[in-house]
Amino acid sequence: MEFRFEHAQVVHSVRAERDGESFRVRIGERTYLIDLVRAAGGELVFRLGDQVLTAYVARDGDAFHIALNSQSFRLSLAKPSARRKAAESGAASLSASMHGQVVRVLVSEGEMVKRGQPLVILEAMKMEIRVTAPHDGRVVRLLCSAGDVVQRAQPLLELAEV
Amino acid sequence: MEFRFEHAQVVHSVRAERDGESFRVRIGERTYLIDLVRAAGGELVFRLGDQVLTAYVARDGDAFHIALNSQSFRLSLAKPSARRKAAESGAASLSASMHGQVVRVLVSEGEMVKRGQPLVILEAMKMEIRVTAPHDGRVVRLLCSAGDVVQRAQPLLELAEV
Amino acid sequence: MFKRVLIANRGEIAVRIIRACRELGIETVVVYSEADAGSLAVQLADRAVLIGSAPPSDSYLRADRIVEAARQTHCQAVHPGFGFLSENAAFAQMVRDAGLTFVGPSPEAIRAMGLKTEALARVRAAGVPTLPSYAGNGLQEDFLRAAEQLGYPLLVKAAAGGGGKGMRVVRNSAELPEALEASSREAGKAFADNRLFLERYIESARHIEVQILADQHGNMVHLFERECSIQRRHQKIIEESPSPYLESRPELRDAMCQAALRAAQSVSYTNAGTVEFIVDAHTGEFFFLEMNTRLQVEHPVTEAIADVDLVQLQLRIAAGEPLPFRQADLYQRGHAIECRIYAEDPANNFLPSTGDLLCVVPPSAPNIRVDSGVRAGDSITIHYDPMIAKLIAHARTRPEAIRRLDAALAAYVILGVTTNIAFLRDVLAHPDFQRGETTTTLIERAFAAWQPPSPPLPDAVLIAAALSQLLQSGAPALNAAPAQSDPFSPWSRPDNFRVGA
Amino acid sequence: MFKRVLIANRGEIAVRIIRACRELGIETVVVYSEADAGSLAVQLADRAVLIGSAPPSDSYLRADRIVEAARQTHCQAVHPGFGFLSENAAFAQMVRDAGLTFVGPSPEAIRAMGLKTEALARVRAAGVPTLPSYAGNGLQEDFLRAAEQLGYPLLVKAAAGGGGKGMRVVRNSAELPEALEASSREAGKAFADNRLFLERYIESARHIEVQILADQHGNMVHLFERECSIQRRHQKIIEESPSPYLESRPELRDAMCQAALRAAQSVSYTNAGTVEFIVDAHTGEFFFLEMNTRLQVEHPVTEAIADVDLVQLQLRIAAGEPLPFRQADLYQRGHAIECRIYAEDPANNFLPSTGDLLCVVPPSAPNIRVDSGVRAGDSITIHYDPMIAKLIAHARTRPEAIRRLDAALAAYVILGVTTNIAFLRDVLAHPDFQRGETTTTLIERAFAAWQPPSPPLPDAVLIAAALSQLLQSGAPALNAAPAQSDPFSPWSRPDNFRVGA
Repeated sequence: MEFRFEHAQVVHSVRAERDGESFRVRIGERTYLIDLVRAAGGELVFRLGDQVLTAYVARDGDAFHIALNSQSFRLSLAKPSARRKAAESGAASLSASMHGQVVRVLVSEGEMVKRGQPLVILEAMKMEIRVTAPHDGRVVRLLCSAGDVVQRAQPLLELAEV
Repeated sequence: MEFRFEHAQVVHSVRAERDGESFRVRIGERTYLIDLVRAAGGELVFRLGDQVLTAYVARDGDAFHIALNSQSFRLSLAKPSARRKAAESGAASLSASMHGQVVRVLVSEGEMVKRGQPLVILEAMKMEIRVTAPHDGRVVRLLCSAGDVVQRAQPLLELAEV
Repeated sequence: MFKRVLIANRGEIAVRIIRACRELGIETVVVYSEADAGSLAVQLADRAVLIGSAPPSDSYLRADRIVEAARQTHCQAVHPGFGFLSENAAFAQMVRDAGLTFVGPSPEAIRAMGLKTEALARVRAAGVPTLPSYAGNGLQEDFLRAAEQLGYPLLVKAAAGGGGKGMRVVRNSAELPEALEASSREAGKAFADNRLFLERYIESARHIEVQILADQHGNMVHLFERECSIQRRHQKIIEESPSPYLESRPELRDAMCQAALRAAQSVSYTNAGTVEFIVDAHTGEFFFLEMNTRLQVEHPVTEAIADVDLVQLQLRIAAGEPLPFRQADLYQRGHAIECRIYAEDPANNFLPSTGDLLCVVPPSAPNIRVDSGVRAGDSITIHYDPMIAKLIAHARTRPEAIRRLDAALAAYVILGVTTNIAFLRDVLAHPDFQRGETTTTLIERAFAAWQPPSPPLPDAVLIAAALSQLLQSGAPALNAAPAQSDPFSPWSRPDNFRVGA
Repeated sequence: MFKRVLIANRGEIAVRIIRACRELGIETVVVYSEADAGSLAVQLADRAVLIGSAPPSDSYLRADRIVEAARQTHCQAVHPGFGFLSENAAFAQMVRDAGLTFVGPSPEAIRAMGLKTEALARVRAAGVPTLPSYAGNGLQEDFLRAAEQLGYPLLVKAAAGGGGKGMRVVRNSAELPEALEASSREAGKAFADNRLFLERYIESARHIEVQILADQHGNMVHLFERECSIQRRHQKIIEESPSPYLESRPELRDAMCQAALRAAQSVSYTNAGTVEFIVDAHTGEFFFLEMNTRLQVEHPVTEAIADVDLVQLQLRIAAGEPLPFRQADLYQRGHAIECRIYAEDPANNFLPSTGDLLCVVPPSAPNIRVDSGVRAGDSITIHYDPMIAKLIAHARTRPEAIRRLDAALAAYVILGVTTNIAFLRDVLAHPDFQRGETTTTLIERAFAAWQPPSPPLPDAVLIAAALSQLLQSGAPALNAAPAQSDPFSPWSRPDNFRVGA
């Protein structure tokens, strides 16, 4: 399922889905594997690697009030009308969301890909992170290969809109 | 609505109903007018005259664990005598197999049904569960309606063999 | 001891009094306004009596209805808490005339200390230093003339008031007329008495007060000081004991405590009271400000360092019991700090933030005390003080108490209204506060342009939002349904109850 | 100070240590078993590492996995809490060998005090009185012969043990063989060491212990005594400080505190420890029982009366800091009482009551501390100690502390398992307890036939049951839905999550 949350005038797209007993959450190009520990009384406890996080979530209409680590945030459910604008045309590079290692490259240069299609699999903090196509397009250039250690924000490949 | 609670081998019959913004509760020959002050988190706060009472209620299957004024009590839902009698005269109640919500009631009181015929559709755990007639019979009494949230083992309707 | 006591108050202090009564085996009756029908105080009291609509003028200030409620419910005493009618001599007299005991000083003592001008004359006669001041007759010309004599800056204060209401700093003669008018209006509204007076204003001041207790048998003790210099707009927000200023000045502490006792004796004071002083941080001079003839909001810090229960002692004294200790038995041990958590926006002139408390999770830790009268589901309304809770940390030393308080503030979850928690944490972290250099101007001096932190949005927050949406939309279960259940979650059913909210 | 500490424990003490670390700015890593995946400790810690399945032998007793977890998470120190590996010298050594700091005494001190026979020899040499006893070699004949010399009644105890495990009172020679066998079995299971010894048993005994603290710079202080005479089956259930027995015997208190310091010095003790004594209530003689080389369950009563944070002090000492006070700075003020709330059935031989905690509402009041590791939705399982919480009341005087504790017990709501709350309230109300005549046999003497109160069913309970059914079946709303919501109530949705529960 895809959710769009607005915070401080910025819309964040979040894809979340079940994956066995866990949840797979994708934010931009970052993928998290989440184990739900507890969900009761507005309290949401989940595990991310060896970190167990506690968030308090309260709904007020379309607004989400969320407290995490001594800070509170106010998000709102973005209106469907605020649907993501298509990325600027031309090729854009997809980058690693965190320091990690390239496990597999699933596409080759020149290949046509569909929005959401996995392109590269990174491993970081013991999680597999799937870098997926943000839109339909063509792989213009591959900038990494399996086994590479990549830095956060390092470009992995270039994808052109078609 | 009439409820029958068993406590220490004694069955207590309690009639409770809305009366405007209040509740009228009759226990034996005693009638109480109750104002509900707060109901959240298992905590039930109600006014009875100028007394405001706080009860904590937790369900465990058919059992009610209730704390009131530093004491706790364990009650259980007694089978309604009407139903029990009905059972003797050949009617048996069909119960919800799990906690869920009644999506549709497909039959009406008095209706003749065939074995295997769907009677009620529940939704639980994102699944539709069809409660079907275990035998040919007649719907003696409907005990739920669409939208109700029902507990596991809560009777949904009474079906008499014919 | 009383069998049943009526509590003529609301919120956290009503809850506090109920708990004290419960430990003493006293039944409680609380009065409440329509807005408070679902309040924690109403829930906890043995009985609750509705006395009017939300505006205090129709409920918590209705002395007649409160006394009538006490009579009808066969109470023997009335505890006024603080605020509302707690310093209203006429109310104390009405309670007495109805044959009930007022848990507080005599109407005479309240009246004497309530009229600031009379109070100043009395304590001055008892040898307690007071600030140069002028008690006006209402004529602006006279105030202006007196102001020139006193010199600027000066304070305009309500003759009948307390708690910062009707109080204004005036820095030159041009500001005075408007200040007089505004203060007069506020005083009239808050105390039904619009008389004012002027007083010398000390720029680098510490607000230090002394808690006293006196029984009806002539015994009187002090319970040391509280420093309440951290104020915003003349409202205390952080209070502590011992005072960091007095820690290195034991003779000054002693002089102030003795002065407090003399002030209280000057009106034959009984029960709990607080003598407030202003201390010139440069000279070490101290001056009587006023005596609060009631329990203080900040009483828990004294309870923590002196191992006393002031509310229980108030009840014992009112019931005629002698003080259970003498001055020599009392001590001031460790360090306690209280901060007041408000629904307000410190970045926007401390404007109250009304709304629903969607989620409230108070901290829980050793030597952390939370006094609160609200919980999730309650509302912060325009009718009452927007205080959510008082958080009190007690430790062996001041640095430990600060760390403890900060950890508790960090753990306090309040969603739905803007609070001053981040602000309080920044005040605690301020070098002046850490060093104990706490003058009354710290907030306006160092925090005038304060802005809340605006951390970047962590992915974990988006994850939480997404999970909550996902769970709510009904994904398949991981496990079978646990046996426990919350049959009353307002989320779970279409029928949500919130009566009188 | 450490940057990150691993907590090798679970439940309330893990939570307690996490909170202490948080105040000190230390990051926490907690290890946990599969049964504790959803526990409060796991939730509160900064990181959590799964180390095995529910049985302690596969998780909390797996020293290897714990040390490995500490290494992998880059912890600098390991806090063992109490129970489990806290008094295991080999574990302390392993921690040390891994280059980490063990928050506790040296392995040598643990070993010396852990072997009861060696401990007795050491402290005897240091001039600390000990009970006539016999350290067995495992042969039943020798035990029987020694028993005749010591005289009955006597105690069979585990040489390696503590906490009442493997302990038995034997009143005549006929009972001895079976007692030896059973204790040996228990000791083997609990401590992996089935050696036993015999000790003179005092019928009218008080259990009084002294808390000590020693840094790595040769400074050592005591923090006065705790009386723990209220026990059931050799398990403490109510602890207090000061001891009512010692209140009128200041010289005895002093002698015991000095003896405790000597005992600790005899093994060059560092960090927090407790020297347990048995006192003959008739003669006033006291005897060393054992030294617990770790934090005690009942440490909060000392924290309350001495204004210290023992867990934080443990961490400071382990980090090499000197004690922040000398003996003369320490005091024992007011009175504190702790009681342990267990999921157990006092009317049925204190059998643990396993099950789900359907509803848990801890009390909240001034000077009430609740240390708990569980909340609603958690389960009490067969795997671990069924303690739900420790409730600690602090007041100026013992009678006030008792009243406060009783009021807090009365307000504690726990549904789903049988608890000892009603039992504890009856113990507090017992005339012997009220008078402070608290010997170790009070429970078996006065409460052997204790039955829980079975009050008649109030109509209000039936009303509550009916209302809850009515609300649940979906009656029309009184008011519009409030804004606040509980999206995760397990009641609200068919998809209930309880992972690893």
